[in-house]
Amino acid sequence: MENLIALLVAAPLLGAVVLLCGGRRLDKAGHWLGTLLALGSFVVGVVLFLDMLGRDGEDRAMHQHLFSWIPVGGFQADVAFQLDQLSMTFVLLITGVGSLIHIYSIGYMEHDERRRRFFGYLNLFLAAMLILVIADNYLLLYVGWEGVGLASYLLIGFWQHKPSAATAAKKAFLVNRVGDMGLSIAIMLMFTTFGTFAFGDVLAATGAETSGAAAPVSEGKLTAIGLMLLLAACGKSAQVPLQSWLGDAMEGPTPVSALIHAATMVTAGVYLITRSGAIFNGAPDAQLAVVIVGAVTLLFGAIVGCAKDDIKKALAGSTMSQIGYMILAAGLGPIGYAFAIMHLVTHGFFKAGLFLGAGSVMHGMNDEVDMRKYGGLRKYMPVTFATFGLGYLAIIGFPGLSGFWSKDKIIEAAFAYDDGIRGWIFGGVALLGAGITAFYMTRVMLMTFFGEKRWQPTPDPHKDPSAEPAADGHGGEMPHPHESPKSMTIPMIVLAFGSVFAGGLFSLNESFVKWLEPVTAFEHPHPVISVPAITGATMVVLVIGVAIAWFMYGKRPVPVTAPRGSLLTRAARRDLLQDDFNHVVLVRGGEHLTRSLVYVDHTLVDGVVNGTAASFGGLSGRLRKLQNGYARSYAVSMLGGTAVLVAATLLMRAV
Amino acid sequence: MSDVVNAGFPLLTATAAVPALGAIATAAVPAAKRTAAKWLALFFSLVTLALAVAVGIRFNTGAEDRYQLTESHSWIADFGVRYELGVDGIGVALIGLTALLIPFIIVAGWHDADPQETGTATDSSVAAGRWRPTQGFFALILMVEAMVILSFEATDVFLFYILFEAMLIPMYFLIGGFGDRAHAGSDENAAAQRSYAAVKFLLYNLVGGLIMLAAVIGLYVVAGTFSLSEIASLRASGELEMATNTERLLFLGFFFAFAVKAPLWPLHTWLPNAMGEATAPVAVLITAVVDKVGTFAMLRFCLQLFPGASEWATPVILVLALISIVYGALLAVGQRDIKRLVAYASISHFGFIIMGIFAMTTQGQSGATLYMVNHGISTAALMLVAGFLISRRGSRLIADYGGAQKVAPVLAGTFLIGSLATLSLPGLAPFVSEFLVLVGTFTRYPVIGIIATFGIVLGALYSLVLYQRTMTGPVKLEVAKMPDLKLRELLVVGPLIVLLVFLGVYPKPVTDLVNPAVKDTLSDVYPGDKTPDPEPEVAAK
Amino acid sequence: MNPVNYLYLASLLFAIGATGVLIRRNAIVVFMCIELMLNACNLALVAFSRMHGNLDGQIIAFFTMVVAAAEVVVGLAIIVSLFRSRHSASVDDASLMKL
Amino acid sequence: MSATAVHSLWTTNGLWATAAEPVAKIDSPQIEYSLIAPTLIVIGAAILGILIEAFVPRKSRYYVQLFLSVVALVAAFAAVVALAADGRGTTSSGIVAMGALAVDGPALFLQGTILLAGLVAIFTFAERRLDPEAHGNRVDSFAAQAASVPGSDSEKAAVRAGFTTTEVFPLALFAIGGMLVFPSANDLLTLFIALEVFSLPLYLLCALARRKRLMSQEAAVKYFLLGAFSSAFLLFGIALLYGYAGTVSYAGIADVVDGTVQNVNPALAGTMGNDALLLIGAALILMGLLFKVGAVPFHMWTPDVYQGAPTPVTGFMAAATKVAAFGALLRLLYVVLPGLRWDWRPVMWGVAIATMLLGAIVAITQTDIKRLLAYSSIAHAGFILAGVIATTPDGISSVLFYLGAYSFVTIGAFAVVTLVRDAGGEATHLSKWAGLGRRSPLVAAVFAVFLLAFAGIPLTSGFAGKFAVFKAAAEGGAGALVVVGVISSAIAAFFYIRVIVLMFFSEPKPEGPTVAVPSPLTMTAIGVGVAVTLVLGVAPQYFLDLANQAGVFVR
Repeated sequence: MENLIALLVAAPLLGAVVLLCGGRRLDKAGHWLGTLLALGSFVVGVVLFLDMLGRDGEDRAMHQHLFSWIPVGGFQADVAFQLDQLSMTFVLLITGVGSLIHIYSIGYMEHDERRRRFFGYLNLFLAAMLILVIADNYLLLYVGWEGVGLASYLLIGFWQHKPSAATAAKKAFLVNRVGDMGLSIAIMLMFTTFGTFAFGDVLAATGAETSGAAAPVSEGKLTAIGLMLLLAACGKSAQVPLQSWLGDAMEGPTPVSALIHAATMVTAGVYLITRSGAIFNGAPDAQLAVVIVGAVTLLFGAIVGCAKDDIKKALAGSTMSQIGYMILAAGLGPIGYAFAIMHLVTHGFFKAGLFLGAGSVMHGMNDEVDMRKYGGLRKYMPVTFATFGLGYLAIIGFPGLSGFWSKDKIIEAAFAYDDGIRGWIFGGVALLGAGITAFYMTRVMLMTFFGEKRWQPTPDPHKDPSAEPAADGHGGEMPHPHESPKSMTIPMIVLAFGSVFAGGLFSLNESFVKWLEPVTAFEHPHPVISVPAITGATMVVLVIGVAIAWFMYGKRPVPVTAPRGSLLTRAARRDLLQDDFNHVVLVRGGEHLTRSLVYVDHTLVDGVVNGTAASFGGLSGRLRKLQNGYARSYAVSMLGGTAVLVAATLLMRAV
Repeated sequence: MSDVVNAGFPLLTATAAVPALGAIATAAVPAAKRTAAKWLALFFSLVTLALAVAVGIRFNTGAEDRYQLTESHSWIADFGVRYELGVDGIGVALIGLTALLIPFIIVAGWHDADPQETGTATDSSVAAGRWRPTQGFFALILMVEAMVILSFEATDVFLFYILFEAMLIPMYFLIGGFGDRAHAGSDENAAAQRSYAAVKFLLYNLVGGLIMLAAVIGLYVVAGTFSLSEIASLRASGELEMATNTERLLFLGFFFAFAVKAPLWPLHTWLPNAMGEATAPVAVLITAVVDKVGTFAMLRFCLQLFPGASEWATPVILVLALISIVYGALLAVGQRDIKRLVAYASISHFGFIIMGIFAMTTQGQSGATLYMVNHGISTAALMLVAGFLISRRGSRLIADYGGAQKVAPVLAGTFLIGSLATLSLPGLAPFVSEFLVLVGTFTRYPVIGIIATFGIVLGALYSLVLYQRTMTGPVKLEVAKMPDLKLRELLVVGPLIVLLVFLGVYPKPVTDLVNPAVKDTLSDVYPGDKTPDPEPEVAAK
Repeated sequence: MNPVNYLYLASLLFAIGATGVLIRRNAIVVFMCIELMLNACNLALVAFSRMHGNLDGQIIAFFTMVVAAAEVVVGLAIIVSLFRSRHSASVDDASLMKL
Repeated sequence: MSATAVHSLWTTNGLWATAAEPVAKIDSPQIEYSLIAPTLIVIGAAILGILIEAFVPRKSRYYVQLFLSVVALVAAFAAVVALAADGRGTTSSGIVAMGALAVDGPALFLQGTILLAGLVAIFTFAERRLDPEAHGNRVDSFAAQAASVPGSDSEKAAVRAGFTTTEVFPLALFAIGGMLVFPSANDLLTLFIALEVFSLPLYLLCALARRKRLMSQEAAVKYFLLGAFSSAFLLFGIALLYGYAGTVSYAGIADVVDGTVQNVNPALAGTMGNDALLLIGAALILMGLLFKVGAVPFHMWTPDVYQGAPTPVTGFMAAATKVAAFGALLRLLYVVLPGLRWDWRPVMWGVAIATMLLGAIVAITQTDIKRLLAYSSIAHAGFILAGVIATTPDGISSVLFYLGAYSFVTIGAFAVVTLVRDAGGEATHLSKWAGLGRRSPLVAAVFAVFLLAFAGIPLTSGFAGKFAVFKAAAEGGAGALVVVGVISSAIAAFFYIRVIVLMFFSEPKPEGPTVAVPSPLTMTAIGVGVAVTLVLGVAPQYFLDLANQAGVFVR
């Protein structure tokens, strides 16, 4: 069985290599090959899953050691895989949703002449993401970590001829690199502290520490490692302060947004923190930091989501905030890990579904993304409407749907952070977030599918007509919305099912928690107020949120051009000025720095050398003058020289 | 060990002699037979590669004696100079790198030295065929290869010094004589800049070399011999007593020369000019092959001859290396010229190498050695593709490009992989070495290690900015008709990329080769068998 | 008489000759000054020879005269040819080559 | 005065004691002719050359003279080799000719070097293919008739008549003869005579250029006046030393200086105490030799004379004179004045440093190739001085080696200069050398080799020599000198490189100079230069051994 693990990665990797090196002759069948390999990987995953279920909780984890990677002295890095319940959860999510989105893309990218490459990139992403989640040491995880970064870079910038896309891709990669810095520093710290960075050893060592046993590691070290890991998570999962790239990442094709920037990659941070639970358990301060980051992002994303008119950006904001929930949960320790992962999975379903829905809408609307130019689409694309609606209900946590189960648990856990003020604060934040979520999702729903048509002829000036091949030949016409082809709707339906039932399924006598317990450990949260009260409160804020949204966008007609809006709204439209800050401080500052350095290098560093050369030249020129051609002056110098010679000799004797 | 081991076929000598002969043969080819000269040069470089492989096979990683395949003959007894050769793992790795890259350089520069129709063609002597640039070009490349390989093999300080200096001359003619034709500005302007770059290169390195000469003489006065092995035995038997200050002065003399060659901030300014003005293959020759002699020499000579002084100087050198890393990266961001950008990137990378060497840990030095190899390959890949790009558009300015990805996807793809290697993406070779260097530094000097980690962000910055500006965005008019990579060019880039991936996934062969040598070097600096690597707080289970 | 005085005299003559070389322009005169210096040397030699009571100094003096004669031959030849081609025997005019 | 006192001139220490009672007969001085054969051969050939000038018809003079000089030089060299083989340089070296000459290692080594250099130089003297034929007869680089006024009818007539100044051969032979004596002179008188014997012919040779005669004559005048001036100082120094020691033989003076002299007579006792005599005298003699070496501040004649003299003569002077002068300098410092080491070493330090730096720095801005080489020769004098100062056997041998290596590079370089010509004769202005590498890669490459040797790039003789000298200096405790030397070589490298850049990397000018195809004579000269440069660069061991064996002065 173990030997199958490598196959998980091998299949999509093969696909990537073949598709990217294969050349044009693969254009015909490339997308099918890619999809098949993704599905194959999924099948392998399922097989392993069933095999895993066959064994009982403790020895479910599987290992496969391939070869020794970097052996240098004490530094022993291996290419080895570890498949335990946590990894398995991710494997299924990634390959499952991944396959669906492959299928979806077949239709969505139909008119793109570079579809083969697109699928190659998708397979590359799958491979990298799988390496990330089944690596058995941090360095190999790092490989996957940057691998998904690369895939995301390639896919965001897939339409490279759009400068905006290229810039967004670069931005994403750079911001992620900042996070990766954290990860590599964390690995170095682990190496210096434990002499290794394999999950087993590190976590065992820290585990021993936390249980007060032998081999004590200073809490400070653990905190440092924890914070560095958090930095990494922030980068990958678009958490404040490294969240700025996610919004721009929406430049990529919609399936990419669905798979990478909603369902899987952006959740890698959550995986990292959960995986490193033992370390965080030993470092409460680091945990607090995690919780704060989660809480802040939760609100940040939600607020941004409220203000965006671009449907994908609105969803991106929501993604941010949902991941905020997960991070928050992961920061809570054993009471949160399981719920974080659970929300991660359910979110994977409904957010992917929502994005695919959005994609379907855009597909029908000549790639219009401005929700103010939608309206009343429910008649024209019923399937999209239905699936999108279910996803909507799921995310706002409508009772009985997936989001309800997972998010409420997180809110409870937040209230249980500790039985003091903290519990109230973070519980309150989580609760508030639920309300805002309800508001902005309702807003999206209303603006898109209800109200009167506000369609505009495409293309509108600030968009490159040839931006998406689907728009070819539609230039300047009124959109005529239509339901998308089967290849696109089926995945949406499947995901809709997931977003409806997954949560309930997981919560049946806590099956999911039990499933994860051997890996993450689990304690029952003890909230500061009773659980029913929390549920009730959640329902209340939910209703309030929906109501406000209905009053603003349901009752009143939605203006096609956005009103100026309040200060907060305007700030939120610009990602709460975070980008402006980056631009002013980092970009401008950087440019000035480099420019001045270039100057310094040329004038100072180089100048010094050239200066010496020049000064020698000048000296030479002056000494030359002594050679004035007059024999008698030569004689003078001779006589003088002799005098000096004699004097010196006598002097030598004198002293 | 000196006299006993001359048994068997002098493989090391042969490895250096073959390209030397090749140089002579190539130079002798009559003017009309330009193509023949090219093939001849390629043939000899391939034979050299085969011999290098043979060296790698004959080299026994397990053996306990430090230098293998040794040869030793008396040469200038009066100066105490012997013709002593021998390789350790590091030497083997670098010889391999050199022998590997030269064929690619030759193929990549296939047409770089064809006489131009304009310019000198009118000159009578050209018609008379006395002026044979093509033959000269390839002959010089082979000559450089011979000297570099021999300098990796030399275990006699004087012999090394001679090669270290002598290799400047052919390099000088390569830079000054065969400039990049894609030059902004008039021809004479180009010629002026080119000879400026060549002279700058030569003078910087000559001054470094002369200062080293003083130190070499000083070493002889102190030690009375130039043979590494003898010096080692003298030190072991305690007969060699260097006064602390003497040792430090001598160390500085040596290190200065190597730091110029490497190049280390602030002695770096010759590199951008040289790489900018030279043709892409020659630029690769400079940064991927010749400069490695500098870093190699730090490892082989500075640490072995002056362990105490090396340890004494470490903090300063580490700081300089750190500056090189950040400074080089920042300047790379600020460049307008593709090749200068790559040059500054190389400066940043040399910073990493030097930092790894002087971190004085197993990881650091193994990483540094690995880095030399990987940097050689990755820079070669990036620079050569850049050269192909430049040769198509006839300009080195980044601003003149844009959207090339759409018209020449293969070229763009290879260029991207090159860039990714430069920013040391995991899975590609440079990542392994860079991470090893960082870890090795971090274990001993955490702060420096952390600051150096910023380098990976900056690396990503300049690599991606370069890719974005040249390859993406709307297609520029001049770029629109740009052809994709030809077969010859693909043959150059393809193998390099395969190597990058292979060494990124499975570097074990190289690390196994290098580790023992590094252990020996470290045991020079830290006498006794205690490992210099700091122990982790917690013993892993 | 104290032989040292001869030495002083010789030195004086030598100095005079040297000064002449420096201040006179005419090549011939300059050359004569050099001859004066040589003769100063001769005086010194002879004086010392007398002091030490061996003849080495005097012999050298004779040789010096011969050498001086030879120098005259060569020197005049050169100076004359220079004079004929420039119509001036001034050393300062002969300054084509400088810097 | 008794006749025996005359004797005392030829003997190492005055026979004052025996001079009292009268002697019956003068025993004739005993001369070991075989041991001074080289000198005798050359001088004899020179005298024969004069007779040839007198009696052989003009047509055939050139060939006869050339033949004679070559034969003489070869024979002399053979004699030197024979002596060396006979162990005269090492085991059985000794003082000959009644103490006038020393036959020892340095002497023989330098004589050999001078003879070879002279031979090569004679080849360049005899070159007659470079200048275009004048009125159907080949011409060399010497004036048709030195006596005739430049541009005058008589000159034209002389040219038309196809006159050639074949006197150059005997003159050169005389000079060489003097140079052979100079480094082996073992008393001050011989030193002085030898100096004059090789200087006077050189003055004349300088004046004999065929082209640019005004400059040539100016060079001669300057060289002559300054040379005579310096030799006056030398002579005064000799007088003072004689006054101090009461003898002119090196050994005798050394004894007095060291205070190891036997039978001190009252007069000597009086002067011995007077260090001023000794020091001033020594300083003046040093000055005279440093002038010939071309050391700062006695260097100023060098550029002008090198530029004005006919190029073959310049090469000859630059090589042979330096060798001879350094030989004499070595002997003086190591045999006569070792006792004064602590007095002259600091002074020489200063001179060496000044020479190295000034030579290198001023050369940077030179525009005439011959002046450039002149300044470079000054810088090299500085390097050699560093070896002289070492005052160790290594120092001696390193200097000997350096001189050998340097002289051939120099002659070769100047020989190349004679090849690059335009309408006005040799094109010595640097700007005209632009793009030479394109026009005639071979010549440019050869010149580049010489320049690299001057710059001391490894694998050339220049590097081996420089290394030997610096090594000796460092071991002799003159580390600082080595550093200065290294710095100045760095500066010097700059202008050598500049010339190479000019030749190879700059576009040739349309009206640039042409490269004349020389006769086998010059080819040999250049070929020998290149060969020696490379051999001494790659495998110097044999010659280093030679220099080592030769590195001991007899006293």
